[in-house]
Amino acid sequence: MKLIKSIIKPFKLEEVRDALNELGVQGMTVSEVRGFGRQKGHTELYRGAEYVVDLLPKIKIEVVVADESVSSVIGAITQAAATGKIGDGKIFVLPVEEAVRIRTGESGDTAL
Amino acid sequence: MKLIKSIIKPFKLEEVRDALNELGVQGMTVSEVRGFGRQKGHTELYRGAEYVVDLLPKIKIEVVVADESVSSVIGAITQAAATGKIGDGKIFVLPVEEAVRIRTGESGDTAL
Amino acid sequence: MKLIKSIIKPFKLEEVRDALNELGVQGMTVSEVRGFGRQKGHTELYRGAEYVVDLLPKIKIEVVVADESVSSVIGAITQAAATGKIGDGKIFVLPVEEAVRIRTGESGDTAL
Amino acid sequence: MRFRWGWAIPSAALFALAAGTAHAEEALPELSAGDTAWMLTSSALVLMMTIPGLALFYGGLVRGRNVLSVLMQCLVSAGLMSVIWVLVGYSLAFSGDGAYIGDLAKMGLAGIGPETLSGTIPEYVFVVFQGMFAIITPALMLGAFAERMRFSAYLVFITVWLLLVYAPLAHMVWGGGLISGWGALDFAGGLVVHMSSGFSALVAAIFLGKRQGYGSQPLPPHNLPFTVIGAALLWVGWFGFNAGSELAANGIAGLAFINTNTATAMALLVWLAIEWVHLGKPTVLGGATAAVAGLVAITPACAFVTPIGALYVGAGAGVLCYLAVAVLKPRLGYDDSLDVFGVHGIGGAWGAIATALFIAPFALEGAWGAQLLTQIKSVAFTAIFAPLVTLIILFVMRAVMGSLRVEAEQESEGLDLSQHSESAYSTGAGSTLAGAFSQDS
Amino acid sequence: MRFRWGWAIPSAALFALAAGTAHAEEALPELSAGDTAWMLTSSALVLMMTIPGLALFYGGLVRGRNVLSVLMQCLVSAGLMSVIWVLVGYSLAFSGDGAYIGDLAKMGLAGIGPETLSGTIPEYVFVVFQGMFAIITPALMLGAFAERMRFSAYLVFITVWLLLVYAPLAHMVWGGGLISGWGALDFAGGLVVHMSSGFSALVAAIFLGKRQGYGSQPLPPHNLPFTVIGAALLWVGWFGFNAGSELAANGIAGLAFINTNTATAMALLVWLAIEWVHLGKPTVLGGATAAVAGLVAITPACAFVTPIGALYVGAGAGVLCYLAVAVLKPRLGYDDSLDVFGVHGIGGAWGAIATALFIAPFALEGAWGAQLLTQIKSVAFTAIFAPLVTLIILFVMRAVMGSLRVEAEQESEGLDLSQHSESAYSTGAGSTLAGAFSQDS
Amino acid sequence: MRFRWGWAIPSAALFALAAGTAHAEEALPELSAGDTAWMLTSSALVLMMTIPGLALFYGGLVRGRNVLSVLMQCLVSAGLMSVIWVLVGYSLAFSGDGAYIGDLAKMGLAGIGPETLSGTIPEYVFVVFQGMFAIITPALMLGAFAERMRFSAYLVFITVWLLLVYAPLAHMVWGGGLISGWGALDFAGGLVVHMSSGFSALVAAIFLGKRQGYGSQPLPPHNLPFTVIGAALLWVGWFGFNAGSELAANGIAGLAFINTNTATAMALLVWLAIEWVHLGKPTVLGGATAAVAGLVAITPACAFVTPIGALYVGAGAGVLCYLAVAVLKPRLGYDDSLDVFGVHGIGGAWGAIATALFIAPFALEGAWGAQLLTQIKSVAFTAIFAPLVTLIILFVMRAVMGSLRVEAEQESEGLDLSQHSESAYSTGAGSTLAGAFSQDS
Ligand SMILES: Nc1ncnc2c1ncn2[C@@H]1O[C@H](COP(=O)(O)OP(=O)(O)O)[C@@H](O)[C@H]1O
Ligand SMILES: Nc1ncnc2c1ncn2[C@@H]1O[C@H](COP(=O)(O)OP(=O)(O)O)[C@@H](O)[C@H]1O
Ligand SMILES: Nc1ncnc2c1ncn2[C@@H]1O[C@H](COP(=O)(O)OP(=O)(O)O)[C@@H](O)[C@H]1O
Repeated sequence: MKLIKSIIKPFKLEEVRDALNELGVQGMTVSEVRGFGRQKGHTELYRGAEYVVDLLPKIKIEVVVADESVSSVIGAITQAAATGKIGDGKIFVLPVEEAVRIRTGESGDTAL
Repeated sequence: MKLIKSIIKPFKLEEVRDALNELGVQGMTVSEVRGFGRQKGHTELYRGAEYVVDLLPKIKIEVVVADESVSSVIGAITQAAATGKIGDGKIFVLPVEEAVRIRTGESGDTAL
Repeated sequence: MKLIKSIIKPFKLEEVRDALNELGVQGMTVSEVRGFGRQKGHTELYRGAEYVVDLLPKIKIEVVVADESVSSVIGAITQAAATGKIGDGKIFVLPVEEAVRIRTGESGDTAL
Repeated sequence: MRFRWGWAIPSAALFALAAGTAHAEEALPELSAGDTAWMLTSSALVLMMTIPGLALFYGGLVRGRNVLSVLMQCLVSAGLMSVIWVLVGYSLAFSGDGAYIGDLAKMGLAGIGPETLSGTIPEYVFVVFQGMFAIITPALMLGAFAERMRFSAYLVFITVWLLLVYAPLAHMVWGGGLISGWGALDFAGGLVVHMSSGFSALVAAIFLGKRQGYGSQPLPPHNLPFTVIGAALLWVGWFGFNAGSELAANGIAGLAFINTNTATAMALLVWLAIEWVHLGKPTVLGGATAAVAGLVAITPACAFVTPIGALYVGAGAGVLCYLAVAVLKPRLGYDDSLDVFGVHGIGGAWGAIATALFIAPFALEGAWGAQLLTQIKSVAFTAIFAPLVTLIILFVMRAVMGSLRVEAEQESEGLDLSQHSESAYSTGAGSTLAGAFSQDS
Repeated sequence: MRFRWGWAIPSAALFALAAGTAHAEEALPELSAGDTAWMLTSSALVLMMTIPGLALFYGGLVRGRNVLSVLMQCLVSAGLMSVIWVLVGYSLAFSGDGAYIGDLAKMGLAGIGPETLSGTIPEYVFVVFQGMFAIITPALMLGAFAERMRFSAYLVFITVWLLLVYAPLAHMVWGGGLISGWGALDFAGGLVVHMSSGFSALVAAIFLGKRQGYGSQPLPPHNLPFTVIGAALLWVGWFGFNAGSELAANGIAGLAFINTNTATAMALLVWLAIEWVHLGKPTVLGGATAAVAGLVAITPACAFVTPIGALYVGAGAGVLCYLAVAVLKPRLGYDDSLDVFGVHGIGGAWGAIATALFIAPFALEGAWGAQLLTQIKSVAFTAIFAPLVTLIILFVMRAVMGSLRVEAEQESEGLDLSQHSESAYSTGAGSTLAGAFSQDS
Repeated sequence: MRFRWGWAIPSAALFALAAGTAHAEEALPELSAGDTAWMLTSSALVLMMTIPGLALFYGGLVRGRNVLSVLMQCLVSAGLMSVIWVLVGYSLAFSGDGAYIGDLAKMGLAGIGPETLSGTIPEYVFVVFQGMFAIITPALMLGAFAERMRFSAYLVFITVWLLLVYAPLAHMVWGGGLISGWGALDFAGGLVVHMSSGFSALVAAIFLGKRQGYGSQPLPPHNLPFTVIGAALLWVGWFGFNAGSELAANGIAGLAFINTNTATAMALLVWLAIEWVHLGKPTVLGGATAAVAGLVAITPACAFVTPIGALYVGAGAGVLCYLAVAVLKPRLGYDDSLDVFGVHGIGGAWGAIATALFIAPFALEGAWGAQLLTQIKSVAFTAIFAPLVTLIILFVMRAVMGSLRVEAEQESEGLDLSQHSESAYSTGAGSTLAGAFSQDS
């Protein structure tokens, strides 16, 4: 099993979720994060002072899948989340040694 | 060392924490996330329109433990977090290569 | 590649970011978390009742780097985030099998 | 409200000359534009106390998943009580001369027109001013059973309670009934509004049982700034409540106004001092709670004491309500979620007794001791009457409608979703997690 | 506003004796401190309706990245309209006797001084009271095109609209022009304020096009408590709007006040009942919306019906505005973001007709049927005049300034950042992510 | 406040006939219900300016970990200043005829009863109206040293400051002392309220030193909607502050009211225009700040200029306060956290001078140039007196109590936790992280 951790632009969440659902991925966990990167931040004004905000809002999607699904999942996310502009984000793949479904205690791929 | 990443129902946080404390786990990191899964979302109403909210609030607990504690930690979380209803969540185990305590620079199991 | 996941005190974020930038790390992902640990919580008062809040606000920084940078990154974070007081936080190193830049589809170290 | 039997008449005479618009030689009062202006303003201020004042005060104190249910209960009290007041409530409270309750002669405001006066103001203005009291009083109670009552049960409860507890008490104290006959003084509602709601709320809280997790886990306020805004708007609006109860813009209204401010200020200082000594820190929630306690306590007394007397009334409220909330409640173990009993019940009872304790010479008609006994008697009456009738109402309701409480799962999900299918907040700016819905219809 | 031609004169006479400060033997009215007190208060209340009332009502309903743009549009309406009103707006609406528009004789308030009266109040007070109406009316429209209009386009639009739609209508209805000549009744602005803004807003919403994602994804409110606070402050402030429109503190003001409260309460109950039956749950947003709908509908009628009549006016508003918002809008598919048309357009039209339907005997001058026809005629006129002129304004503006809408990327980034370089919230207490900036200058 | 020596008397005569309730043939003024109604309302409005107005304006601007400390400082000012005002403050300011300060004859409001008048209103009303000014003035200063002063130091500071700075200045300007003897005009407190607090605040900000991170890292507002609501409530409440200072509901009150609105509106437009040109975007925070600047500047002038004059006063405030806040402050490098000096100090000084610059013929008694010199003299006096005494107070306090500032660790933890053991928010709805406590007692 692998954990596929992707950082995407917030407004792409719906499309990525739909793409994953189509692949048969049944679960995922999402959180709000902020990212630094090559993408330039925006300027804010505050009584005459200017600030550059370079921590930008992003969405992190974590989904654990069986080994054989990794490449299709990466493909789906890449396609759904890309706009071609800087800041589209990253996908990282990490090894997962075990997964357990709390409700039933099942483990392994069937727990996903 | 392993990272045990669990997604649980929000109101189970206290019980899980207590269960881990009893095992002697001294630290953990918690965050608010939202989960998609088999659990059905709820409906919201907005001036006559109905929406299904299927991103449900969950709590993510990340705890890094020595290899020998993994199975007891999994057991404790499973027991404390289970309600038997869909949506109880998952536990994922990931390998950790190194841990460092920032304050002292200690590393390895003693850093936990 | 490795994922370096650090939990630090919130007001240290700026310094850690600057330290990483100096090492040439170009991107990182940050989120707000809460941590339990050895650090004692604070007391809150509510109409005569006292509560101990022991879930303390922390910042989680996730940065994926090439294998050869791991030790310098750990060093930089340790130095920038340390105050010497309990609660300075931890650094965990996890193996990453793949990284993809969504915008271009590039993978491996060049995707970082 | 200006106490209309007994004390009020000499005071009216006293100010008749000074009033400028009153003509001593005429038997019938004329409309005073000045008095009317103040009463229109006061009516608006008293509505502001409930929405948004009380709504925010209470709404900030509950958890984020129940805030809308609290706002809704305040809002719907304004809706439901207003309609009932016009249809029958006003008549039951202020028409006829029964000892316990009025009659139905003014149902639907029959017989009242734009030219009908009540003293020097249009009766419509009197009706709507009193209607605002009938909105806030039932809403005050919701703090006691917040985060767990079914919305439908709430609607039935406040409706029946208005008719069987509030209207009779208003009639007995202000409408010429029993308690006014005793000579009890209750200028703006220490008995009618605060004791009645505070004691009834205690019964309701116990009847409904504790919230899930009460005692074992803290149930912290989700937005204290809301609570402070609410307390501030209550303070501001209360000037309409208290000084408006003179039904005129004159020296007694001025006295009621300055006393309201002074007692509240003093209660706040005393409460903070106690917290500082007792807990080591003065808290904002303590300050906000103390302000409301001071406002409650001065309510019955505000036209009968001097500003120096008001300092004592306020100080007493600070001490007694603090004890009720921080010592008594944990000892007895009931879950009065937002301390309606500790603040309104205790504060109202203290205020009614303090009215006699600190009464100014110009307000005292008979013997001081007799007045004190009368006040105690009226406090005792209210402390029995209101909760007793409330208890009967609740038992009958449960027999008819089943449990008044939401189901356990609905409670842990939160009342906003389970009762109203809404969430108060979508997460902060820049976030889109809250927008991640799928549309259904 | 107190309808000054026709009905107003007998009513003034009716209350002359009761008013206390008026002297029947004198031809010229004198200043009444009581009336002035109420009008000063009412003016403050009407400003409070826009800021912070409407600002919060609308601000809570948009997404978090657009809340500041809504607050800004309300704030700047108070700035811009106030200045224009003093310079030319007041004169165009209330000076001279053209059929369609006034004249420029009172430009810059020429000829008015502290001693100049308008009835029993200083003319300055009348000017500023009316100025508060000129602030809220354009601001009402912003709900229709919220989350997508350029800020500069908004400024131009409300300026021109005030001069070409609002000032003429105010003159025609209240300034002695065309519609008042027909004998149409519009006490506080069903036509002038609500229909004019509601119908114009519909046109503007359609002209600007739908928001990104409208229809395909929900655009949920980011802070419903703000919306409820806003509705509450609108309710409270509306007493100044409606009862203030009598321009005096008398029995008609009292009637307007109680009717305002009663109709609003009834609209709220009816809307919740419909939601309960239709959707299974009564919602807080429904309650808040219904309150505003009730307030709108009673606006033209509040001095002409009895409180029982007000119940019908409110009930009708509950039914009709619910249908407009929950049934009509999705069917027709336009994106009136915050339902300005459904609430103000429909509510205002209903109120204007209901004025005749439920008119009280004491308010009816001629034949009932004739009054009804006059009301319908004035509704029809407004329903054509306001949107037509608005459409012309928008076409000309687009020809001159280019698109009135922000660019697609600015819209998805949010108007707060793109129009004002600001974010409403930095994330919760304890967080420092929001502090993680680097300072530039 | 209505300037009671010099100009006030002819104006009173001017309106005596128009007032309706005043009887020219009587030497002694009678109570006017209309004037009293307006002053009761005004008193409520001025309290609303501090709580919740100023509390929200400032509270939104600080970081989330300090918001409660700001709300608390506003709330406790209402508590502490009210009590001191009744005990000694009022007497020191308004009793006796010393040049610099009053006497103690009215300590504890001795000699005042419900029937005591002050002009045409009950003296109690005058006392409480003035008391509301004594609440807001010290609270205004907290913006300068927000996010770093110890709570106990704040309590001592505002208490001593009220007695040694505010009460003397109020006496000198309004109580018949030195500055009123010069013939200086300060209708509602440009000198007494705004310059005094603004200049004192600057001294206090410098004395306490900069906040951690000031200059090196931005300290962004945590909740701009709160700030906008606060500014809006300040705007609304300021009508009571300014028009209430006439102490009557008449044409001058009307003038003060419309001028207040007009100058504020103009300041807002001018500030936004400058930002647009200078920074490329108009900001909401700019608009809110400008509104307050306009309100400040018109305060001394509001009864002495025409509405056209008010446009100039407002425009000047927009320009000068913008320069002070956006150019002067960064140059000089002091950390006046929320710009109390830039807005109140500069705005108040400008308003006091502008009073003479734009004075209307009907308000000018002597020569224009002489009046201008008098205004400048009074501005200079205040600009020296207030900060000097403040500095002495702060030095003595530090000698007695030690550092007035919280410890470094407390500052980074936030004042809410360190001073009050509270957190403002528990994270958003649906979250339970905030509930993850363990109960201790
Ligand atoms: N090395 C990294 N480790 C963790 N997160 C990263 C890393 N690099 C980038 N990110 C995340 O990806 C987001 C997008 O990266 P950025 O460099 O701006 O654009 P792009 O992915 O198009 O090259 C960042 O905002 C950050 O959240
Ligand atoms: N494959 C997955 N990867 C990551 N998180 C998952 C995955 N599947 C489920 N989750 C998380 O677990 C939660 C519970 O899953 P769900 O399918 O609803 O119920 P259950 O765990 O009882 O089968 C989800 O809300 C989601 O946060
Ligand atoms: N075993 C662990 N797994 C995950 N996070 C941990 C673990 N131990 C500590 N942490 C995180 O590190 C933070 C600091 O730990 P703490 O024990 O308080 O201090 P220190 O790191 O100085 O020993 C905690 O608040 C928690 O967020």
